[in-house]
Amino acid sequence: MAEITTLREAVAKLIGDGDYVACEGFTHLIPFAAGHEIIRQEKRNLALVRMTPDIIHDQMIGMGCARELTFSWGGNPGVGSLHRFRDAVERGWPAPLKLYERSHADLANAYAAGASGLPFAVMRGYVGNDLPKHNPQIKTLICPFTGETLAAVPSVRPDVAVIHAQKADRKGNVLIYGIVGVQKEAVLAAKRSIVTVEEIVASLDAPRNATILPNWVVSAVCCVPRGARPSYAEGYYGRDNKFYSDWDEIARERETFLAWMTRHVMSTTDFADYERSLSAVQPKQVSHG
Amino acid sequence: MAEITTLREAVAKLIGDGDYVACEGFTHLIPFAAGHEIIRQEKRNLALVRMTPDIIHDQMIGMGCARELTFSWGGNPGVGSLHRFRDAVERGWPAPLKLYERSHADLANAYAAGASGLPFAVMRGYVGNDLPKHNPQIKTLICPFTGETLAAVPSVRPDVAVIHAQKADRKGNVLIYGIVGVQKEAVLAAKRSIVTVEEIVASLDAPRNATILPNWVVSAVCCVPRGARPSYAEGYYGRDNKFYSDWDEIARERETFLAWMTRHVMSTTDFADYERSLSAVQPKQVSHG
Amino acid sequence: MAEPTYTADEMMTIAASRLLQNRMVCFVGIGLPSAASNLARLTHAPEIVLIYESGTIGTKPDVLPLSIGDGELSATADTVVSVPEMFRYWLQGGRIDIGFLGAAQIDRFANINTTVIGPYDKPKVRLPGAGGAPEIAGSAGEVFIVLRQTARAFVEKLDFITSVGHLDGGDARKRAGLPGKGPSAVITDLGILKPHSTTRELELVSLHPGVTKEQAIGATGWKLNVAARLEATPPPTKIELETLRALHARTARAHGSAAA
Amino acid sequence: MAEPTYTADEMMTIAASRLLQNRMVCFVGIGLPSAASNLARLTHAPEIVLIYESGTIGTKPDVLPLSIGDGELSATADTVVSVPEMFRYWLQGGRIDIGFLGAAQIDRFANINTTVIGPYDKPKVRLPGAGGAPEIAGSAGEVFIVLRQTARAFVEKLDFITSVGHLDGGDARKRAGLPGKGPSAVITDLGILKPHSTTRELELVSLHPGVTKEQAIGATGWKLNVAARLEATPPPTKIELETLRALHARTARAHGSAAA
Repeated sequence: MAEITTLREAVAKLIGDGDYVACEGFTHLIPFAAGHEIIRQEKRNLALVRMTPDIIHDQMIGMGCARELTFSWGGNPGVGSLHRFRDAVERGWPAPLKLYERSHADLANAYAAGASGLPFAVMRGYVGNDLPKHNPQIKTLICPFTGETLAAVPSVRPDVAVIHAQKADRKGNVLIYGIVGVQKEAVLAAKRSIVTVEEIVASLDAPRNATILPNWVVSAVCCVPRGARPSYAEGYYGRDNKFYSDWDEIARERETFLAWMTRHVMSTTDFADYERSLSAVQPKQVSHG
Repeated sequence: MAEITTLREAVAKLIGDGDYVACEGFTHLIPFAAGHEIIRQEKRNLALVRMTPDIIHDQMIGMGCARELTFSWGGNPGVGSLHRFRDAVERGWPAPLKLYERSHADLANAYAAGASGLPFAVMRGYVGNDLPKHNPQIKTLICPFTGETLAAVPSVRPDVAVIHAQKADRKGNVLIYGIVGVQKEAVLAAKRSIVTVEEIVASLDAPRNATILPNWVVSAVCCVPRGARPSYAEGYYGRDNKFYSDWDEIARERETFLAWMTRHVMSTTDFADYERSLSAVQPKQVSHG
Repeated sequence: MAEPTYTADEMMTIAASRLLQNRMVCFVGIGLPSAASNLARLTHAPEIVLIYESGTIGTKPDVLPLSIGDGELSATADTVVSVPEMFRYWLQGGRIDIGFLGAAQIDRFANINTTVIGPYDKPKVRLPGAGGAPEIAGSAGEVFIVLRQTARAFVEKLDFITSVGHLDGGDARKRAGLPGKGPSAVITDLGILKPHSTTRELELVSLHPGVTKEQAIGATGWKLNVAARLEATPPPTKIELETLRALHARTARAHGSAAA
Repeated sequence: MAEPTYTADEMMTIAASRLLQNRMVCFVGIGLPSAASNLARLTHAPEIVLIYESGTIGTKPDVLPLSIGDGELSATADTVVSVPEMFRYWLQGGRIDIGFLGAAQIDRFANINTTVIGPYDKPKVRLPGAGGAPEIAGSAGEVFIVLRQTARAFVEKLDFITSVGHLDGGDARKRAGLPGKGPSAVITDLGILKPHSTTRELELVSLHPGVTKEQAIGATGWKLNVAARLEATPPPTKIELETLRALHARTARAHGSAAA
């Protein structure tokens, strides 16, 4: 049953060192505030999984939270590389990062299989592809009806799923709309879950077949307005594209990265404090203040 | 690309004798008008599939349209048996009916696998159950990761899917809401599809993540107001429970069944005419006129 | 004692409803399980989560549905999902505490038949079939079963196993790899049966008021074991009875016919 | 001739857009494919159905998305589905006519690398990885690929096959059991390449205005075959160019920075 609590308490209580952690969001609703709190609390040795690791994963990897990453596309969308991710993969800084690389179709199926309580998913994919040579998790099986060879991939069943959503009601029922990605599957596949939301309301007033996570499948609901920034929350604020392009310069060198993280994340107490810290540097950057 | 046409033309053009036909609806939005048109056009030798065959399947079976039925629950909900179904199974009247019996979880997975272009679905089920002894389609496979034995069931991929929905726009895009059942999966799993709708509107005005069938996955859209009766259409009319309980008496004997079908279905030209015929008999039955 | 009078069916429904606890997540079969579940929700378990296989989650119907997909279920639900999602993410996903089933026939290990009486290929009676029950029986955390107790329904040997109980007893479920614990209570119009702690054979643990041990044994097609400490089911309270009757009356009015 | 001047990138995008026909169902990659697809929609193919892997179906963005899941895609879509549904029901389900991909590297059989330059375990350059491309390349009815033509991108041998084209040529795709027909056109800033009818090796079939055969050959890391009948790509029309530039200008204004 969802507890409505602070993000600090939720991360302290629900995420342990060494956990298998899915922070999901497909461009939309990326849980930045929760990622920062993981960094702030110096979680270590995490096995991270995300279809599209971007800046928040660059930050967690660069700050030494991760030992491995399961993913299907890692980059700064529309901008270029993730420098901290590449530094970890190419030069082992600040620590080696073991990769389990898969495709979007694979991970989407694998989350759905996890949510379905199955140990694996079946899909048509990976034919002629080099990924199975480097990821022993990708296997094949034979259809017992047609004899066709199909790909068999292990479910994703994380210890903790972390997502951001538009709103929750006072009982902790969560509503997500717009690009919903794999967030529902991630929460249902995980043992525990943290959902940050833009606001907590008296009633969700959701349309009939809306994407709802009932309070009894969520561990903690935390009200963190703008908690997806620089990503966006449909109905609340747009994507801060400038932040994404600025990040390229900040993260390119280890020193500038560490200085930025120390100043804005490690030296701040929560996401609101982080936002104040950021806006003090960039008073004109109205969009991300 | 969906053609907006009459139900008579759609059934004539899209359903052939011997076809594998899914008419779906889970209590809600059952395509009665389309089922009547299949009977009226004397389609023969159909392989029918439906999770919950009820009165409309009782009618198709009793009128000799079907050679086989794949199903998971066959009855008159809240009332009792389907007498025409039982007569076909128990006494081969009007023709023997070959049964492929499965469970709801199986058929739901099998439609989803069909929609996903897969030859089979994997599920946890049927352990200790007698159905696999009588349905050779139900097999097992071994998880290549855990060694667990799971059930493997063939996809449902019909020639034609037939459903009823609330509305379509003038381009043939379809909106379904409320209890959506397996209708989306049935349409996506099928080679061709017929969708009857309550009304055709200028704009669907659907909420963001609504269940929509774009016009390019539907073959024919037919405007048939009240076309789900005696089932119901959320937002339009309620379930005609009296018709369901009356049906028990009508269908109990072959003679009363045939007389009723001849008078109200075979002697009428379309669903509106059927409704007029019905209301002439039961002037007081406001709910199903 | 000025106890209100009540029918055996009312006692059965009320006894079943008492086993449901607040905040449990309950996957509800149509008919008797639906009445008992909603009675629990309207009395001692206001936050029970009721789920029907039609895809309605957290539904709070004001009247009982006649069918598993009535509009009343959809209109009062927290959300409505597709049927494939219901069986994949919610049932097989291990999200259900209690599966609540009816049955046509049951055996001593609480295996259920809802498929055929007689041989499958030449049935004496063709029943509706499996529906969602096989996987509810397999995957729900535990299972309650509610049906009227007669020697025709409580049989020595089932003609067909549609939904597994404790298979042939003992740790058979565990050995078969079934995720849920299986049936933990069978509630009838005569009393309550529960599986023995090691053999998993059903034994009579409670008798409803006015029912004798001999009646229950006589209404069972196998030699029914009786628990060493046989309890007496408390009679319906005034609130339970009034709530149930009001529910049935509302249902009858809404459906324009006799109540279920 | 008073032809308007234009860049090689503009010619590439316009040439790519012309291959898309009205009412096609197109699964669109971000970047160059997205610009070409939306240009087609805004010019000759108003009813083209654009699908992005974020779950947006039938989207009609007024400005180009920077990322695959921008709000602009969601707000203008016919419907938005989950990412698992997108890959299961819509792509693997065989509903896509055209998969439209970009690439970092390509070989003579239109196999694509977007994973690493150098050895996988010790990469010289770590690229973003597969994303949705492998299964788009496998399952879409056919595939268009758009990328700038250089000897570093058009290589003799890929360091990594991320998404299959025609494998090692001939009927290799069919033998491998891949459902889609694979790449049918590669559109570059120099011209258009198509697979040979039997060998499936890419050959140059069209040159953009002002580009020589030798330039195209020089920008290819393998010995590029040239079709017997080499065509000349018609230059951009005024409408194409104005529409593309207006689209980029709107995009730049909306994103508050330089256009993609």
